[in-house]
Amino acid sequence: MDLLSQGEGALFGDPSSNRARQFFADKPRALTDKVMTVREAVGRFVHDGDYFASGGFGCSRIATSVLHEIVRQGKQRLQFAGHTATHDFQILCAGNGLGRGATLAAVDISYVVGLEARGLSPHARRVMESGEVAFTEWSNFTLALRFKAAAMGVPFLPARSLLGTDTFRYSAARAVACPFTGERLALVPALYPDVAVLHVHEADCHGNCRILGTTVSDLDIARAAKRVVVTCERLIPNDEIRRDPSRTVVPFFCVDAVCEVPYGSYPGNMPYEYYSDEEHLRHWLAAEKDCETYRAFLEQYLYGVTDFEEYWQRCGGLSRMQELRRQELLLNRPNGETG
Amino acid sequence: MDLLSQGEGALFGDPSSNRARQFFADKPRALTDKVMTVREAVGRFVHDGDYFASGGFGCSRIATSVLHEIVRQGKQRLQFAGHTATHDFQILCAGNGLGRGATLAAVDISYVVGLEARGLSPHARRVMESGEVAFTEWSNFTLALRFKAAAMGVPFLPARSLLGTDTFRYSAARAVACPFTGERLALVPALYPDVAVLHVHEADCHGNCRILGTTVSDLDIARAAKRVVVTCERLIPNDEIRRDPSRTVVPFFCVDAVCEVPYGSYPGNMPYEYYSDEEHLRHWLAAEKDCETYRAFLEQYLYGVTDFEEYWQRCGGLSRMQELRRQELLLNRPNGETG
Amino acid sequence: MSVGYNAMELMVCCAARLLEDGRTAAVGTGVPCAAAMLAQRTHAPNLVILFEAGGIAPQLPTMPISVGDSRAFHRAVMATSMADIMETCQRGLIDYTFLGGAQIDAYGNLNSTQIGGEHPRPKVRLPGSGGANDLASLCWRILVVTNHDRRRFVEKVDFLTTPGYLSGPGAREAAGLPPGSGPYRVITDLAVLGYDDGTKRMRILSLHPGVTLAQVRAATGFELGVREPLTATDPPTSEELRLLREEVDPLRYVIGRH
Amino acid sequence: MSVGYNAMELMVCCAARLLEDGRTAAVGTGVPCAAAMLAQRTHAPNLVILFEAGGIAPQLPTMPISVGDSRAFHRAVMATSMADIMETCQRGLIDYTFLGGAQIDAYGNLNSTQIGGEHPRPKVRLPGSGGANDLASLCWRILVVTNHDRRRFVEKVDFLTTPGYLSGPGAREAAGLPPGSGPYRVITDLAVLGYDDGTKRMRILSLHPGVTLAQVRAATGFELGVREPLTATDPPTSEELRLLREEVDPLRYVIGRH
Repeated sequence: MDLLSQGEGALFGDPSSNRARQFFADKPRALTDKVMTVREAVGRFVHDGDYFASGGFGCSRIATSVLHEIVRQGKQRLQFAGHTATHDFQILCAGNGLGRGATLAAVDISYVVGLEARGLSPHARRVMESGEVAFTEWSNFTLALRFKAAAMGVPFLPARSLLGTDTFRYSAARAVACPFTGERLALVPALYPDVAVLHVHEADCHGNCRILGTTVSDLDIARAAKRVVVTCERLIPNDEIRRDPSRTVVPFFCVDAVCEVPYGSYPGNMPYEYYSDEEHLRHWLAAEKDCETYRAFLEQYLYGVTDFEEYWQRCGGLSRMQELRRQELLLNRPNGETG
Repeated sequence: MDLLSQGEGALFGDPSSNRARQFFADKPRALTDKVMTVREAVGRFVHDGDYFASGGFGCSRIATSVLHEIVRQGKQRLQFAGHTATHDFQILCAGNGLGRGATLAAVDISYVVGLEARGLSPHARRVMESGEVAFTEWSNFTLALRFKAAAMGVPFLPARSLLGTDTFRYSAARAVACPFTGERLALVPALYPDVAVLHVHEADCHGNCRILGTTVSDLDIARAAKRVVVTCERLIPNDEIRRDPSRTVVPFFCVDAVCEVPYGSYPGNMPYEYYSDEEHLRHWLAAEKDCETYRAFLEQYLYGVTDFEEYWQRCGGLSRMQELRRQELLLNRPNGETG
Repeated sequence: MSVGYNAMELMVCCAARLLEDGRTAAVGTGVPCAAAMLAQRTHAPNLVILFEAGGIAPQLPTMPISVGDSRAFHRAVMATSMADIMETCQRGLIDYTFLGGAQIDAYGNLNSTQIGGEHPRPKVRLPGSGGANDLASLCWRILVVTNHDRRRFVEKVDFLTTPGYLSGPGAREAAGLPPGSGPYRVITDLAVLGYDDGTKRMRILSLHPGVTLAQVRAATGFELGVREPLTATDPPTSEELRLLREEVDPLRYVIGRH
Repeated sequence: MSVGYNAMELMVCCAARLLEDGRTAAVGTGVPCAAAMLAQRTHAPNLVILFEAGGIAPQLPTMPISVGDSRAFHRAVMATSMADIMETCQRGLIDYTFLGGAQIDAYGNLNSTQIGGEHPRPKVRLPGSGGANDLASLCWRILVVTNHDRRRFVEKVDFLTTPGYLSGPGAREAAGLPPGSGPYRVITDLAVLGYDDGTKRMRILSLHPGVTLAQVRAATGFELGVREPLTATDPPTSEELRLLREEVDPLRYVIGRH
């Protein structure tokens, strides 16, 4: 199994499963009560310089409240996994290039600055073109596999993508021949984030979580990360978790903090709960075009509010949330629910 | 990533992901109706000489009806993954050493001949000590990883077990140093069974499956195998599957046949449905002690019945199934439900 | 464009026709999604759609905005993980994928990472691979739907984000990509293009109604062959247009962009 | 054995006492399960039990017959896959595991594969590793509960199924097994044994009431050291016995086997 070639990208984080084991050896495992506020969770578990990962899919089932709080608390020099990142990345980029230091120092890129069908983020582009953020290239699957390797407790996993491209060349992957078949493979190193955040539908006070709909990479991220902050739409009793253990997708011993945050994925979509607020997202995107406008926008919606509830109150409050719920559940049809 | 050492065990099956891809390229993917009888499914999808894998955990959520049918149809020279195999292995061994040829030709062993707390199977020992069955050693996790490698479409996965033992020496694993960290790892080759069988709680006619309780290795086995026969306690409408897609654990395109087999894991346990029939299992074990007694036992319960329903009718019929259901749901307590 | 339909409608119809019944397609939002939905309503009722965020065989009530939003698994048969979808591609079960990019070269290689500059200091930073590199590596047939101009159809992509045939015949296999997979068709506002079996270079299969060969070559930054006999693209049928406008995209999210 | 308890009851109590509160234990059926349940009812209410088939933190209504049966995830917080449990061990989150075997040597290596003969032609075929090799490789501390006799405690195991300290100091690490993991305690019907930090060989920590050092050595097929001062095992307390008999194993599945 000779090393055939290797990417020249920087490897952020430590893929050693031995060193990760030393951390996990001391991670608390008891069924204790971990409920706290988002402010406390970010204060205790997100440290300057951490490697940070975020669940969901860019603008679906994202932990917006934690992302805002990270920027609001002025966390600095984070490394970040830009795995299908869209609005989550937009939020983090608000901590760079606007006179408050640099929230982001390095990014493992699979997808950033883009907002899928919504366009490109002008401010994220400014940040990524500034030279102040280091980055290495990956793809969605290989970044997902890096989390999976860490979740499995091994230092790498093999994949059949990346090969032959500049994405490989500027990654930190390596190519080998399979010792069993001779097939050429890309090996991707494990990614153990220092801290990760997920937004889920339901969790008990210990951190046992339920997610409805697609799980993207959340199950692997929860297991890969050294510390995990979970926000949930609803706290539920441990008894309800135990009533149907097949529905639990993240076990409590992965989780360090549980925060109950209704509408926690707003303005992103939360499956079965509320659709994305396309109007607010357009407003956000438009505000980014000019730095002064963006500073004022952030002052109004992020720095000038004390918590996440105040944010969504400023975005239309309960009646807006009800409208987004109607859109999600297609209750407005046939008039077109995303107009 | 030098090859540091390698097991001397035979590698059954082909770990090449390229050749597996060629098979999967032509596997049908449409949402067609795949409902058929167990007899038809075994006749069409299990061939002499196939590599065969079986879901569940030995005596829990096993596809007993298919295992019986394989022996009843006299399938020959199967290769088998003895992954936490107990009663399932007992059934397959009934096809060896009793004058009907050899159902089993080779076994990847993690756990065979044992029946956990129930003892050892005398007939399985006779078969495995006869020299007529080839075998290679593995462990539960590494055999699970071999399925997972195939499910992922890669020719191997790394693990941190097996190393340093005779289990490694008589396996077909290989040891390498991680190219990222230098950590020594065992690599285990992908295992793509030719055919696999699973017993699940609910499936629609296309093969979308729901399982309650622990999933053991079933999700990986379903994806790894080239052909999959599913038996289910209950057929449900496709509409019910679509009502809650988060509950589907095996997608239809993995599945070739769907058979509705109530009590299909009997005499094994089916979570939330019925407990194992310890009395019948003791009877089975006792019958194995002597080959003549065992032939008569198999004549009565396996060869002399036309289908699985006739088998459980001979084991006590509906009233016995009701009793096992009461045991499973703890309705007999506090008098002790497994007496 | 002729009266009766616009370029986007023609592109969606061309893409839909290429999808065989009973096959699987990993699609994104927009044109690919519209094409798959149209195919299901015409010749391919058993076409199975998958979205990389985890939706399998959804019954789409409307166009998803994101491949990760809840529309992308509406009444799906399964809502799973991204790794499960990608691994299904890696096992060889997914036939088609649709990709795009800021640049494409004669071998179907795509760039969606950066324009100008040297990595890591781009002139313009684009999103990066996302799932494109994976889908192009792991699915059997890659389709590209894009507008046709010289900025896009270039001799050499500034950054090879996503593999086409790489440097030509045998290059995918030599790199370790699965044998038998690769670029299949490119559908533009001017033509339908394929690849020469021998050289693996892009070539024109059919010209859209009213488009000349010279026009396509002028819009292409590399030498472009032709499969003889060069045919004309069939215009959308009235039934295709009706389904597209009434059922697939009544709010004109996709077909309104032209 | 003294009046008031049998050897199995003493072994279960010894095993239970070794399990620290707030830790995780991957257990099997029988003694390990009884020990973990007793620990939860005495000093370790926050001990978390896992079963390799996928049950996490169940509230056991009775002893499971199989680690895969539905009792093993009764009112669990999660019912997952075997790979998920094993990967949790591999990540380093599981503190204890309980194993057994037909043979054990001075380094805690276990044989559960075959007795006599040469692989692949055994005199007696045993089940094989099952999950034992994995749990012994991946959990931090291995506990063994077994009867004590010369057939079991051997100079060299016929087949090294499951790793103890292999050939001695540094051997696990050299083989690639996770540093810091390894054999911890052996609880028999005669004594509680541990391992010498320097030599990694088994040694006696305490003798059960009424058992002599000579008796233990006579029942052991290898040279067996002693940790000084050699103590006597504390007999079960009346509260331990009450919990064990009334709550943990009222049907005497485990404690009836002695």
